Amino acid sequence: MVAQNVAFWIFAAFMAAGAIRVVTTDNIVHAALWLVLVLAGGAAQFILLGQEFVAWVQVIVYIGAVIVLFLFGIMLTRAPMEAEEKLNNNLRWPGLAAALLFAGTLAWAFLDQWGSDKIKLTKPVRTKEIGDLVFRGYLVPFEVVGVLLLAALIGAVVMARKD
Amino acid sequence: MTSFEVDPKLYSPLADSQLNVELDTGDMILNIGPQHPATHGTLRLVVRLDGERVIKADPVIGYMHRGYEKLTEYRTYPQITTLVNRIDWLSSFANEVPFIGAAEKLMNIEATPRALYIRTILTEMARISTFLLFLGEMGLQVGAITPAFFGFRDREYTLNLIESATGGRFHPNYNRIGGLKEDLPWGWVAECRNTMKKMLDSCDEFEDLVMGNPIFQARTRGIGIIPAELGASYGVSGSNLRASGVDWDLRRDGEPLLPYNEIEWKTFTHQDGDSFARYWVRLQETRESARMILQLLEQLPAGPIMAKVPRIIKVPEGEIYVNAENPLGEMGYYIISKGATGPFRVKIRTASFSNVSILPWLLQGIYVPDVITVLASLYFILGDIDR
Amino acid sequence: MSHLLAFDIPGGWGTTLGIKTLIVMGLIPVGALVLGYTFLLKMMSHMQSRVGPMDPGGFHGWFQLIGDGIKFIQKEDIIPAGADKRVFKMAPAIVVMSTFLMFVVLPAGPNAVVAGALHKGQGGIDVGIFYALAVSSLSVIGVLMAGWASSNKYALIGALRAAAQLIAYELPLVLAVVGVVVQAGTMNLQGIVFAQQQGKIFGWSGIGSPFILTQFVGFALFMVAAQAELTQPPFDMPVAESELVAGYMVEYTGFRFLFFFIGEFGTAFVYAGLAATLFLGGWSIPHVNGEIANWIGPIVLFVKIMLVAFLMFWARFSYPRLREDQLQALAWKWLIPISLINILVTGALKVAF
Amino acid sequence: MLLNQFLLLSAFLFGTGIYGVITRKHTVLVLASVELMLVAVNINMVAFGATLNNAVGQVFALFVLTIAAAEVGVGLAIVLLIYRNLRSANPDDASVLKG
Repeated sequence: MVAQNVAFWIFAAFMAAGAIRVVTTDNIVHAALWLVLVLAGGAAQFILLGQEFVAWVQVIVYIGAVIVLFLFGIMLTRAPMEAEEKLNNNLRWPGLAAALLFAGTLAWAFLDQWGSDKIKLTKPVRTKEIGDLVFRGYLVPFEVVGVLLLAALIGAVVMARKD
Repeated sequence: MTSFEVDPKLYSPLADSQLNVELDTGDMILNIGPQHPATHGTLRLVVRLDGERVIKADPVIGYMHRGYEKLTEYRTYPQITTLVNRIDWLSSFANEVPFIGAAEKLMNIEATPRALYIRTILTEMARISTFLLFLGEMGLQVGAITPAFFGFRDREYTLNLIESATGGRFHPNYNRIGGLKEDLPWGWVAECRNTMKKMLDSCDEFEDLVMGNPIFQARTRGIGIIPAELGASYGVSGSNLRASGVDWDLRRDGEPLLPYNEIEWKTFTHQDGDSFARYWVRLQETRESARMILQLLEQLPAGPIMAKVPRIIKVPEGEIYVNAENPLGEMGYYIISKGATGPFRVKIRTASFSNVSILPWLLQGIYVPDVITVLASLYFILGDIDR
Repeated sequence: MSHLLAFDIPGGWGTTLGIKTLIVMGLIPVGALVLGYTFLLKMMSHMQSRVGPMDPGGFHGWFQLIGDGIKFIQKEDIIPAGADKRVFKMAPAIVVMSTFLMFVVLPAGPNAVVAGALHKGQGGIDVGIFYALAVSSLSVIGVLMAGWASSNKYALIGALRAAAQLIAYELPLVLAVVGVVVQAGTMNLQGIVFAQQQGKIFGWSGIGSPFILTQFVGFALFMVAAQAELTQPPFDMPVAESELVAGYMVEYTGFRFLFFFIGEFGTAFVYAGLAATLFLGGWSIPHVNGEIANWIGPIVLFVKIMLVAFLMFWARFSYPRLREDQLQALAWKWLIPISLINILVTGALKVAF
Repeated sequence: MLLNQFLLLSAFLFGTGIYGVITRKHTVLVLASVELMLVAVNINMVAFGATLNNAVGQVFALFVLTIAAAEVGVGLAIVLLIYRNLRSANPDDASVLKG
């Protein structure tokens, strides 16, 4: 378990640094690229937890599509090459306070509730199990999500259309 | 559509939201050229884009201006042929003929029949070599690389023929006032006949490979439509105009410099006026030119290639305008002579200059890839625009 | 000796990892060069009556590729003054990285697969093909980075086109594979190969049951979508040299350009390998099992890869380029509906039989 | 591995996301911050799933991912619409309806 722990902390460090850069950097495109780092780190954490499928879904959906959409949107709205100074408004301290408050509360709750629970990984989750779960136990949510996606698709098309 | 011209600070957002704007995501000014593969030369197009749609296109010419009209005033007539065959460098032989014809008309000299026939053959050969390049190049511009190499390969055959007859591949300088520099080499006629049959085959090949391709049709049909009247009023000529359905060919309708009326041939027109029509018309004309050459070779008269011409050529006073159907369209020379060894003033009417003048109208509202299709299908030579 | 091929390398995970890394790092450029040499230089020259690439070095122009390599390496590495330097430098590496990652799951024999635990022919990652498609989408990020960081309008347009195109064609690519996955009952590439090797056509096991027979629609969709993912003609608008000069690669020179080149051909190699594995039975020959399969597997796979790559490059040299809107129309109006119907039919038949 | 490692990481990411949503002035960046929060949620779910040794956490994470994709699609369409009309990607500028 030592190796996994080392890997976790390396990934976590990268993710934390990336997340901070996402919310502080002055260059929009750089922010999106730092977000890639965070998301890739997230996928790596999932693999550490033996949950392969969701990790690669994260890669294909988030990195392959969502980030690309972000970059697409940024570039369509005239990506500036040089850093912009006005990317942050003057709510820095209230924002920081809110974030600290929330994260602090969460951390306290977590530490309080699951103080030293350990994750015991026996075997990686096979894709088959997920399929069974989705199409047996969670069929209704699955359908609902499908309808939601369709609605989002139609909505996006309607909004982006010419007239 | 024109929201890009308005300063966003000057009007309220609400008013703009009622405008029926497209997915207008910040327009961008793109310089296509002067160094860009699609402009085959140094044409510059300043294109204002909204996404990939062209709002406005301005051709900027003059990067290749070499001042030939002025230079001719300081040269003698025989020297000028070397200049004018550099105007449209792909069909240089065809550039010489109207100029020499104009000088001959001013001097009242008639070239010998054999010389006229050989001029016709070589003019048509220049047409074939130009159009072959077009047939391949058009494929290249819409993304297929293979036709370009086929075009170059087949063009090589005609260039070899031109070289073996005139000594120059690109700039023959073969015409003299009253005739030609020298006669055709031995065996040339048979070789030419073989090559022309090859050209007929290669036209079939292009018909299959390029014109029959569904993607090519999808890319060219309905793109860059020139209405017949508008095209004529912009001065578009040659195959571009015939592709819009105007049956006008100076080889038949103009004052013939060359014996086109002694052979059987026809012109081709297309109703659509789009890029595909221009390709179609040029392909048919290539084939027709090959057939014309085969006929001319059959009827090639014997005899001298040079008429009686004074030693020192002085063109009598007068002025004349002679035009001819060049591969790119109507090419004309307006010559004013004051009786010296060189002309007093020469005005050159080149086909490409008029052909590209329609570009700002033609490019409005189409996509960037179609700009390239339209540019390729109009088929201009930069030397022919800038002179 | 066969341990080496099976990657059951004695000596701990460090040695194993090192050797595997070396193998992947070596194989992809070699694959890219083989494809580049065979198809880009030789086949293209024959198809187009080209003289140039047939000339250098004497026999069939064998020196051309080496000469190209030398040319690329000795060129100056230019970074535009207005470029975002770090992003600009990183972009080609990301594109190549995605190719390397894809290659990892491709099995070349019952035990010869780089990634994953090995248990009696069940090697490879459980989500195999899904993993390959997921990491293949990483290259889009590299392309967008390259296009944006070059601070060139042509590059930006090229990158935007690439992004739109790659997103649109990832869908049919994944959906085309779903048919195969449904039929094989596994996403593991090794499992898919075994399903084909041990399959029977109406009780006859002479050629196994390559999925190209039952999933021909899927194969066609996969090839079209892969062609688009590779940005090859007729889907090469992102690099369209007659419009955008070279699209997102326009500012790259020398070694970094070579990276894109290797990425392009390496990805073509891997996609051909995936198509061969998914539809043509991969490394397997029916009734050839056991130790010997580890040896002839790579050769069989290579032959199949070359066959599929031939198809890819044939299309590449024959077709003109579609326009951007026509490309999107093709993806959304034709490929995706067809692939959905394909999945539906496959699923129905799977349940029925 | 401790469960808390993952939970604390997710708490940190969530906090960062909140900070980003509050301070960022570009709509796309606000969306990116929302993505940070969603990733934090996903890490939580997957970690709990791994602790309980089943795939339920993963399934929920998949649903979250799907919804995130839908959200980004619609969100970016809205951003482009706002940009098209207001020439600005700042969410504070879209205040026409505020009265």
